[in-house]
Amino acid sequence: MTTSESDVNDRLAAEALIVDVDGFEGPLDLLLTLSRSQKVDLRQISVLALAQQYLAFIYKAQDLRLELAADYLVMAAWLAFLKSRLLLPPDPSEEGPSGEELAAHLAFQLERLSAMRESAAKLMARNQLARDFFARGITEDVTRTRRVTYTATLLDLMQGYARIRTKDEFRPFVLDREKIFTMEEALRRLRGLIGFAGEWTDILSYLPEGWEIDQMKRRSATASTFAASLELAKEGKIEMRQRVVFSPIQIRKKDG
Amino acid sequence: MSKLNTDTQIIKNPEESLFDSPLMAEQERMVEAILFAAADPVTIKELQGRMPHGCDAAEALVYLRKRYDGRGVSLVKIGDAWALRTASDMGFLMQKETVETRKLSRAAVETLAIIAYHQPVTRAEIEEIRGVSVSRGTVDQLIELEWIRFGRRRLTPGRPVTFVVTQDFLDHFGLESARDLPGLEELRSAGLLESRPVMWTGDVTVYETEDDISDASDQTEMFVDT
Amino acid sequence: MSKLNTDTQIIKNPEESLFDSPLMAEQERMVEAILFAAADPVTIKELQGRMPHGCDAAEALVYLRKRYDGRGVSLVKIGDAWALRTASDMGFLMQKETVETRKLSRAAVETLAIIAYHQPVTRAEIEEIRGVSVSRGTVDQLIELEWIRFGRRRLTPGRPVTFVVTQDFLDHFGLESARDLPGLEELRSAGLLESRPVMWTGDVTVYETEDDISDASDQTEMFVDT
Repeated sequence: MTTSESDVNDRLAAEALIVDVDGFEGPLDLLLTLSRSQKVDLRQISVLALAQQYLAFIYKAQDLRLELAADYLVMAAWLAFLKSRLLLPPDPSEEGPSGEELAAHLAFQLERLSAMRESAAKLMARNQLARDFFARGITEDVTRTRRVTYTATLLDLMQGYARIRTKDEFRPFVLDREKIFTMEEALRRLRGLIGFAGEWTDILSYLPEGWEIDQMKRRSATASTFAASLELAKEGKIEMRQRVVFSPIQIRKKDG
Repeated sequence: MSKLNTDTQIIKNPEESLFDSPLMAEQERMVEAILFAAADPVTIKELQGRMPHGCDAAEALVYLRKRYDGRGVSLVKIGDAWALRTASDMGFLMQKETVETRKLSRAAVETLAIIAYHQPVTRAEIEEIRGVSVSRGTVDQLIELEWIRFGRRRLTPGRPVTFVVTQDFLDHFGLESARDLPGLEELRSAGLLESRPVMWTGDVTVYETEDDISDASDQTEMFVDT
Repeated sequence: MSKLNTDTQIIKNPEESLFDSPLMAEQERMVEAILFAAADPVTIKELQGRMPHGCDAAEALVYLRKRYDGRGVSLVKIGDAWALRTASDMGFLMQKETVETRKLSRAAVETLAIIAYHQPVTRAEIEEIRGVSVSRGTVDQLIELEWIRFGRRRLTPGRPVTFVVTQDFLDHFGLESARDLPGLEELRSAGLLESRPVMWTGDVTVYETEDDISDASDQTEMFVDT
């Protein structure tokens, strides 16, 4: 093949291809298409010629002001680098794989992609269920022993998990406060009620309504009410007394 | 068992030669395939219409009926149409076919997912992650399905019981191990996650206490290759 | 059925006893009925579970397969399960039964082929082979079709999930196992199924760790001819 011939071929190929870069599935796909114009077994492909073709294509495409995706340009830069490696004598101080090794790998990638495409075509050409061969058409109507079982798919499971994990109102590590009667609440309640306590009264009678039934709630309310009564005693609003250890604690309003 | 031995019949019974003629044998195969795949019983007229020109569906049916005589499947006539049905004495084998499957509730799916991703996990932890309390029925249902079971107790105050997923769970969901469950990033890149702002990134499983770490190694053992 | 004859038959004719014993013939009928009724492939374990105690489903299948040899319906093996399917040369009769299947995109078809031939394979490997990133919808669609599923994680940094094909995939394409994929042998001997070191400039995947080497040999083992 003379230079002029290959130039013509290159141009024809490029012109045929510069229609829509989006028509290609990425640089490798484009390279594979270009390599077909060499009309040889992919194992004997000239990577150098291919690199030139690709660079020519990218050059033209830029001329035509086509928007070229970054990965096409990255490939172009890499192929230019490869080209220089293939053309220049190897530099022994250079590290990394040689130009030939890189070229061989590219050829391998192209061959593998091409092989996968052929395999995909072969696969789809096989006889397929519900198209070429068939499963039983009638589902057997048999004695119904109604045993209910529940099912879910992996997709359900993963989506369920994702739903929880991406929930906007997700609050990590927050204690459940439903059963907690805070000291602030106890204080407010005691302050409101103490005006009526002229006589000694058991502090347990100041627990909020309904909280004495649930054990958890009663404990919390007792503790906060006790703490609140200490606070009020400190403020001089009430007096407290306990006759014997463990006997009921009583409070009453302090006059003045 | 009256297993037809066709070869000997040819010799013994020349007038049945049609039975063995490739053409009629082919026709019989066609009728067999059509009846097998059909969603409803098929009339002779329909059969005839679908078979190549010159076929005799009625005759093919005679041979086919004979072929299925005494088999686990029989050729039956329903009105003026024909169908292949399992032999009536085989009904006792069909009970498993009638299990009614229902979709698992959202609460159960979420609880199951949390157990799978965080095992071994306590009920309190599940509730914390879901943000709502877990009903007794949900856990019972998952245990009954044999998808979860009790794991070892957590060595924390109250020694709460933990939950782990079972081998049945892995089988059902086609997983080799619970470690193969995809993480959030992978779910997103597979397009399985609605694109919403994520509040919580990073790895899903966080082992914080000594105890958890030892549990984690237990889990690894549990799913080790055999 | 005359089950009581079995013993005497065994004594009279030890060689043919199994074949002719009513018991095995009866087992064959049972397997036939179960497979016939089921739309999906049934494993030997499931068969065994549904048949009466003491039956040998595997052996019954051998006889049944012989019986369906050359019929309009054939007994096929899919992975470790069995199913009855219409003979594939009968497709021309079935236009009526054919359901319009969603056409897969080129990307989906290629991704499917890569997963089938290279399994277990990671997303990064698929992308490396195709030279483009795998789009959101592609994997999603293949999972939804139940043709691929998550395999076990690769023991490399990041522990990426892998994809493998399912039994539904094998069933759909009439394959007994992934070893029967068309052209697999040629591809392997041409070295096109190996993952070679990637020397791509800035690319992500590097196959150099011990783990990958052992994984690669696992895969080779998987497809070895037996």
